[in-house]
Amino acid sequence: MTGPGVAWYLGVAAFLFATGSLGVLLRRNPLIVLLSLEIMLNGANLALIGFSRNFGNGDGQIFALAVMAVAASEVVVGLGLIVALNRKRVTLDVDRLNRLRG
Amino acid sequence: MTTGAWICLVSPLVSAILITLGGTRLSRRTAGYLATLACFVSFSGALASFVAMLGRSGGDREVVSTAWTWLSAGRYSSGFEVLVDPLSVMMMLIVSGVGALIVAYSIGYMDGDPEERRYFAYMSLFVFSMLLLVQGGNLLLLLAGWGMVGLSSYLLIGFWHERPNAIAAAKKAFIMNAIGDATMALAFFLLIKQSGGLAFGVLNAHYSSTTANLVALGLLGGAVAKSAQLPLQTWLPDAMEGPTPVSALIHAATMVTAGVYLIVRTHAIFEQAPKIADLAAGLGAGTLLLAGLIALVQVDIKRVIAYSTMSQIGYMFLGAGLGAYANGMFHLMTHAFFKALLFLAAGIVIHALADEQDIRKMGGLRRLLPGTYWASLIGSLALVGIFPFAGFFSKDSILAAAMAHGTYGYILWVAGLTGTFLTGLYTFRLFFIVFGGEPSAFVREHFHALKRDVVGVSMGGTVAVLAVLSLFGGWIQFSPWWHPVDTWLRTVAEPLVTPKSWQEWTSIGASLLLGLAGIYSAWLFYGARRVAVPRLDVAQRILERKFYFDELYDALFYIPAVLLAKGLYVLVEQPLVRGSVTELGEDARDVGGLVARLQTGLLRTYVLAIATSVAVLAIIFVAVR
Amino acid sequence: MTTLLIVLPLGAALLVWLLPLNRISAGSLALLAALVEVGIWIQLLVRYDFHRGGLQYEQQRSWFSDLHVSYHVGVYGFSVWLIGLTVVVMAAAIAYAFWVGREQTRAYMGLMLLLTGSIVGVFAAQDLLLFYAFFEAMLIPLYVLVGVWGGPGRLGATLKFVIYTMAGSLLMLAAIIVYGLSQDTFDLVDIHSSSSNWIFLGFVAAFAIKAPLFPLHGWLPDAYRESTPEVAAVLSGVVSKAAAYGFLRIAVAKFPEPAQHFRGFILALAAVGLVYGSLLAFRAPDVRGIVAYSSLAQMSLITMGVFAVNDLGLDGSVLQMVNHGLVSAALFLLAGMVERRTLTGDLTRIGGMARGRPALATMLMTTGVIALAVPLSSAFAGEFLILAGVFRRGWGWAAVGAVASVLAAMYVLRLVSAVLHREVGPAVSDAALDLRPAELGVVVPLVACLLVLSAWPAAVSGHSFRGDRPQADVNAQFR
Amino acid sequence: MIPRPHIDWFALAPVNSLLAASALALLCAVLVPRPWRKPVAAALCGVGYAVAIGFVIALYVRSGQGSGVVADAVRRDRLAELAGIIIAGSGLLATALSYGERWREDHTGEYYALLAAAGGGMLFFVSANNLLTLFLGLEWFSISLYILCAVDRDRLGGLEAALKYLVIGGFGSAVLLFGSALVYGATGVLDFAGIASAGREHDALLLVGLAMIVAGLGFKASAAPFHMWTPDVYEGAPTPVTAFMAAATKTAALVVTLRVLVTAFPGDAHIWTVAVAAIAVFSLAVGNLAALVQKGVKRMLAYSSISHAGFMLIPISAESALGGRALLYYLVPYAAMSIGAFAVVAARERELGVPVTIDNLAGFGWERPLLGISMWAFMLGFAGFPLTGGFVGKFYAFAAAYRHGWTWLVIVGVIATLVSLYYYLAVIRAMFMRRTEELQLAGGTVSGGSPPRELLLQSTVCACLVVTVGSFFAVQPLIDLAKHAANGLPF
Repeated sequence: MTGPGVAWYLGVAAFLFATGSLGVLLRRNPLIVLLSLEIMLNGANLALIGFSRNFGNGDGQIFALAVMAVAASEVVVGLGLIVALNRKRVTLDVDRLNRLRG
Repeated sequence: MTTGAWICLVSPLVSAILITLGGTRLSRRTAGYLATLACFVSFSGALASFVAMLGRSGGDREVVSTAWTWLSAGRYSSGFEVLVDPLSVMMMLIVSGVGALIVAYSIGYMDGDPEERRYFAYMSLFVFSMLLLVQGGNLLLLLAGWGMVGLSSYLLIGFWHERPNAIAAAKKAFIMNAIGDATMALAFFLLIKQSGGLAFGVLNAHYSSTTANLVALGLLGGAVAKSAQLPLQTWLPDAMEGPTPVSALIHAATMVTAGVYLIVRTHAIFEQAPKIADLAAGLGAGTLLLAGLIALVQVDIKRVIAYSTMSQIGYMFLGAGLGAYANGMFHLMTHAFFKALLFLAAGIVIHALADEQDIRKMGGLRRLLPGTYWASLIGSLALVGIFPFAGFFSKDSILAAAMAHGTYGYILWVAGLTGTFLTGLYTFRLFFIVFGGEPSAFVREHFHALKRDVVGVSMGGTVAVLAVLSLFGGWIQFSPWWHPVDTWLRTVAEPLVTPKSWQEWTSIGASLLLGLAGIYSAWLFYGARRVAVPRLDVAQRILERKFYFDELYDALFYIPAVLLAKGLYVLVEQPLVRGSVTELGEDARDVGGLVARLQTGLLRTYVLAIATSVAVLAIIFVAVR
Repeated sequence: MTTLLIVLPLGAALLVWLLPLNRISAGSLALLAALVEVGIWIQLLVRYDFHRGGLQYEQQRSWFSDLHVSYHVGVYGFSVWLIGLTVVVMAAAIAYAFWVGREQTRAYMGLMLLLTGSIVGVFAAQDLLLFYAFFEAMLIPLYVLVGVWGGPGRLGATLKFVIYTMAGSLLMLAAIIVYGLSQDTFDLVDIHSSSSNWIFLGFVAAFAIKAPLFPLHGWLPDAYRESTPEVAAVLSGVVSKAAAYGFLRIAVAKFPEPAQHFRGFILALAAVGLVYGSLLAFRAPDVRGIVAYSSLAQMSLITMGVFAVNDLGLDGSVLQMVNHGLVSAALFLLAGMVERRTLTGDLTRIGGMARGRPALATMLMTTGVIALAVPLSSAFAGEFLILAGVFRRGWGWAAVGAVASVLAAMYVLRLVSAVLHREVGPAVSDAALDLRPAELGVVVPLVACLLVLSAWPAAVSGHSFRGDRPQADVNAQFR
Repeated sequence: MIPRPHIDWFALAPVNSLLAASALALLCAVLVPRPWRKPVAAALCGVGYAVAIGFVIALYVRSGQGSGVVADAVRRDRLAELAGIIIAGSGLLATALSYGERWREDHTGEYYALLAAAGGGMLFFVSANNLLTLFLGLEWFSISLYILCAVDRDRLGGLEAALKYLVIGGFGSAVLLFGSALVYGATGVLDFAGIASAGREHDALLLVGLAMIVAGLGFKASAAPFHMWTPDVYEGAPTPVTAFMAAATKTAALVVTLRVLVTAFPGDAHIWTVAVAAIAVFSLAVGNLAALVQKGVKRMLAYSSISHAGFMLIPISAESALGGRALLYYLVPYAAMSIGAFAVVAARERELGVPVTIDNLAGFGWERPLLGISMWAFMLGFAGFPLTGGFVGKFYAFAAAYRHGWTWLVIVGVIATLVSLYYYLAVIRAMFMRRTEELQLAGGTVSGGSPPRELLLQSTVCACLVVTVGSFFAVQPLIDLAKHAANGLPF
């Protein structure tokens, strides 16, 4: 049986990536920003897996697996930072994080 | 012969160096003796080479002795060398002889001045420079001496350096001479370009008329500057701010006459540029009239003599310009005698009257200073050119030469004769005012006579010697009948004009008459006071302001220079040159501020920037593939 | 021997910095090093074969081979004289600094020695990149010397100085890269002459700023006024000569066609600078201002001589480099000595210092007289040759020079009499002493050198280039 | 028994030694009693780096021609090893520098563990041979750095910096990742050589991917316009970490950029050379101009590191063996100068207890001659003065650009250097030409009496000074090293 062509997968992937980046751009809550980062990465993953199937070699899928692991750890660190910031009674708003500038 | 010349040249320099290094270890008097001794040594050196030269025949009387290569570049080179030939020997004798006398006189005149040592060091330096000028074996050394005499004249005019006038006068003299040096240097550059060298020999080469004219013009520029002829004459009267012996030596006897020497020395080029030669003669004539007129109204005893110097040098230029080189040189020599005499006599007067120089306060010194009275009488008669005094013989021969130079010559002749009359007038105006009549109140108050001590002897003695010289110095040559000076200088410079004897006699007669006329009218106005001095205010003012030359030059050169300097500073230096870079820096910083303002510290801005630039990059990549 | 000349001061500098010396010993060590340097130079002078001429006491070691850059040093006839000027002036400057007693003596002396080494390096370098390295290295100590020990306005002065100079030298760096890579060697001896105007202009820019030429002299007045007298002496006496040397050694020698093509332009700049500098010197209100602007004029004159590119001009310019180096160094040191006594350089507040101070008067008068190039002085000899040389390129240039010489007389006499003559100025107290023996010990050698040169200028002018044909020598790129 | 690829453990030794050091340091964070914790952990970290340096040098010597390791996932060649030397060296210096840093003692074990881990990640990163290992290595050291920035939990600035770094870094690596995905999609392979030989030069997919990869790497190299995180992070992070980032991260990123572009995308050189040159020019402009107006020294140095990214991208854009040499040579003095400069800043910081600004450097040079003179040398080196390696580095970079026929790039670089003088000299001016009296501290307290003398810090500075100045005189050996390293690449 045949599914949609690789172009579709790429399209969806790109859509996910774009969504994620828009999220990073527009949302001000760091948690959501982290989430959007994840979405971006997963878009990339989708693309990888799609291509991998398309070419019929496993590299892409291995790549995807690795990316998931990485993404997880990244999120963990992010959350840790957010918690630490929260301890300092900082409202969770990336636009408030502008002590460093100029 | 050359050894003598070298001794003559070096000994004053040695004394200058010794006095400078000796400093306070030398007593003031010793410095004076040292300088005098050095001058006499150099005079004997000059004599030695003179005697040696007498022993030689005309052809090999010209010797150049080179010590070392002074300046060299590429194929050009000039040695440090002395030229010994009749002309230079004659000048050596005059310079070192008169120099020695005047330095000796200075021992007395400068006695008690706190900075005597400096004075004698400068004097020795001057004698050295002057000798370098006349002995220098090539044009470059001549220029070197030329500049050095300018320097020492600057130093000596400004000797009393706490007097602003003295310093101003010194600067003026130096800068006027610097102009002359510059024109000479330009002439030399042209010579180098044309002939590759600066040995005197290159002057004899044949040049295109333009080259010859330009070179001659440049040299003439130097000559008029040094000899205070039109149009660069204004510095000489001011130079009288210096001590009187200085005026006698530098600004009467030797330095100011260097212009004449230059023309005679470089006559070859002037003969190739007759127009310039005539110009020289014309300038001489003009100066002698101008100076004679101004001298009529001056009230400063030294300035009167200074103007008479200018006019006498005018005569010499007249002669040299017309090609009567020997006559010019002869007048230079006699003038050195009687003008030095007059100055030194004036010096005694000034000294006796506690440094007063205004003749209006003087009078009746005849009985108080009999010796000086006679001395200045001799000097004045010699100056006017009355038989049998020195000036008579030399001046008249120049006038005769003028007659032999065609129509232009006649114009100059008339000018010269008028000059004679003026000379008689102003000279004896001075003489009668100072010595005639009864002692004025001022004189009775301030007068103190010379004592028979070193001071008195050094001053009185030298004046006596010079008086004798001015009395008999002229007899060497009486052009109608015997003329050894001509023959002596013939090997160096062949005269261009040979006046016929009737011209000789006419000019002799005419000048004698006019001279006596001048003296007589002076006696009427100032001696016997029979006739009141005619007053024409305009003329009076013009003459007192010296025909407004100073004002003219200020307006023409000095003020524009100052304004230009100020203008450049305000309009160019400050805003454009100094300011520009700082402004550039400011602009850079402003841009930097803008760039840094993009750094909002807002996370989302950063992400936006990155996202957009990634997009742009991708699009471009795909576009240009 | 050449390397020794470069390395000795650097080593001494390190020593002065590292050893825990007190003021006296640090100063005397530095002075000793400077004097030894002079001694070595005398050795060089004696051993250098002027008859053979050309490049001697060569040393070459590869620095990095892939771009053919090497440590290559050696001396030509004229380099010998310029190195001599450097070591003598630096010795005088160090001695004066020692006598005055600058605070942080160790740092000061070390920097002075570092400066000595790098300047000598500039005159000895025979590799473009090495030349540039030394040329820049000069700037490092100068920057600190002016900026730390200078007067109140020192910060602005240093900044301006560095920015100006670096702007030029970076252009030169670009030029060097293009030139060297296009010829595939950076060796000044081997590299062939180029006809590229752009490269030429790159070099000229650097040297024209360093010299300086009008209108690139914006840094000059401040730098010369704000720095300590001895540093000002070094700046105008020696550092500026590095630029003139560059004109001679690189701009003219390696770029014959461009040099010819731009001759008119550069001569014009120099002529303007000559008159401009003289005029501004004439109006400058203080001692140092006069000397500063006069050195602008003099450097323009030297540049004229170099770009006349003929026997007279080149020999004259080398002679004049040495003269002006000594003269301006002596003048700045004397200015410093005057300022030490009067606490001001303002001409209206000083005067009459000659009375009772014969040594000061004699020194200042002698130096000044030589500075205005009175005939028979070495400065006159140099100026005469330069103008005679440039006269061959067109009488107009020489005429400008002649005018400038009159102006020179005007401003120098103004300086001399404003300090020495007329009535005593308000800032001059009777307590102000005559020159101390130590000060004389600093100035007299310089003046003595000048007098010796005045007696025999041919010593320099006749022994700078091989044989008697500098022009041929230059056009043969100093082979 | 399943076949497994042959594994060259020797090639992995440096990375492993650092991992081991990191693990042990982590252990000692729990096992070692508190008073001993700091020295032990620091020692472990230092030893790890030292061993790593040893291995890397040995590897450099032993790997004449490059070879793939672990099924070509990782490359063992002199390029990687030379970069490894620089990185490990910086790591060692950073460790020494960190020792004196004053923060709450409770997390030192983790700190040194992460420092070692970051170093290992970079070593792995520079030897990466396909997109997967590239991404892994990148994330590996990035994540460690995120935490290192925030290690001092008391300082809000550190946290803010860390979060910004994390978010933007995450964004950047996501871009890189998506780019890699696209390239994979275009070519069907992940390893660089394969991408090059796939022969899809003008495929749009590939080009978009390339653009995104360039962006991601440029981001790590903090080249404009991907630089905007740099100033904030450099300012906010603890100074030793900043030093480490400035030196090591930039080295790693630039070397990898060179490797990826040259090995994987030779076919599109005509495009990416121009792109890299453009990025270089942009970085030079932004970095230098913004640095002009900075008050804080760390921030100024951050901008200067941006401009230096520009300088070092110039030789990459030349795409030649000479360019490679230039880059690898330049990295040596550059790393030394940045670590040294930040070390001096750290010293002043610990002395005053407030962030260091240009103004409160006043008189520093005279109080602490050694540090002062070193800082002087570093600033001059950044400005490209002779007697420092910075001069030769710039010279090589410009030479490479000229050889590539881009004289205009040389001119741009020259102008940038001129502008940079303003702010570099400002530091020297403050240190030497202002007196301490002029120094008004904003609430800070000068620790009275003699400032703390730290042997480690001063030896760090000395080491940097030696490298900075030494690299000027010893150009030939360094260039030979760089030459052999660069020859590993297919130019």
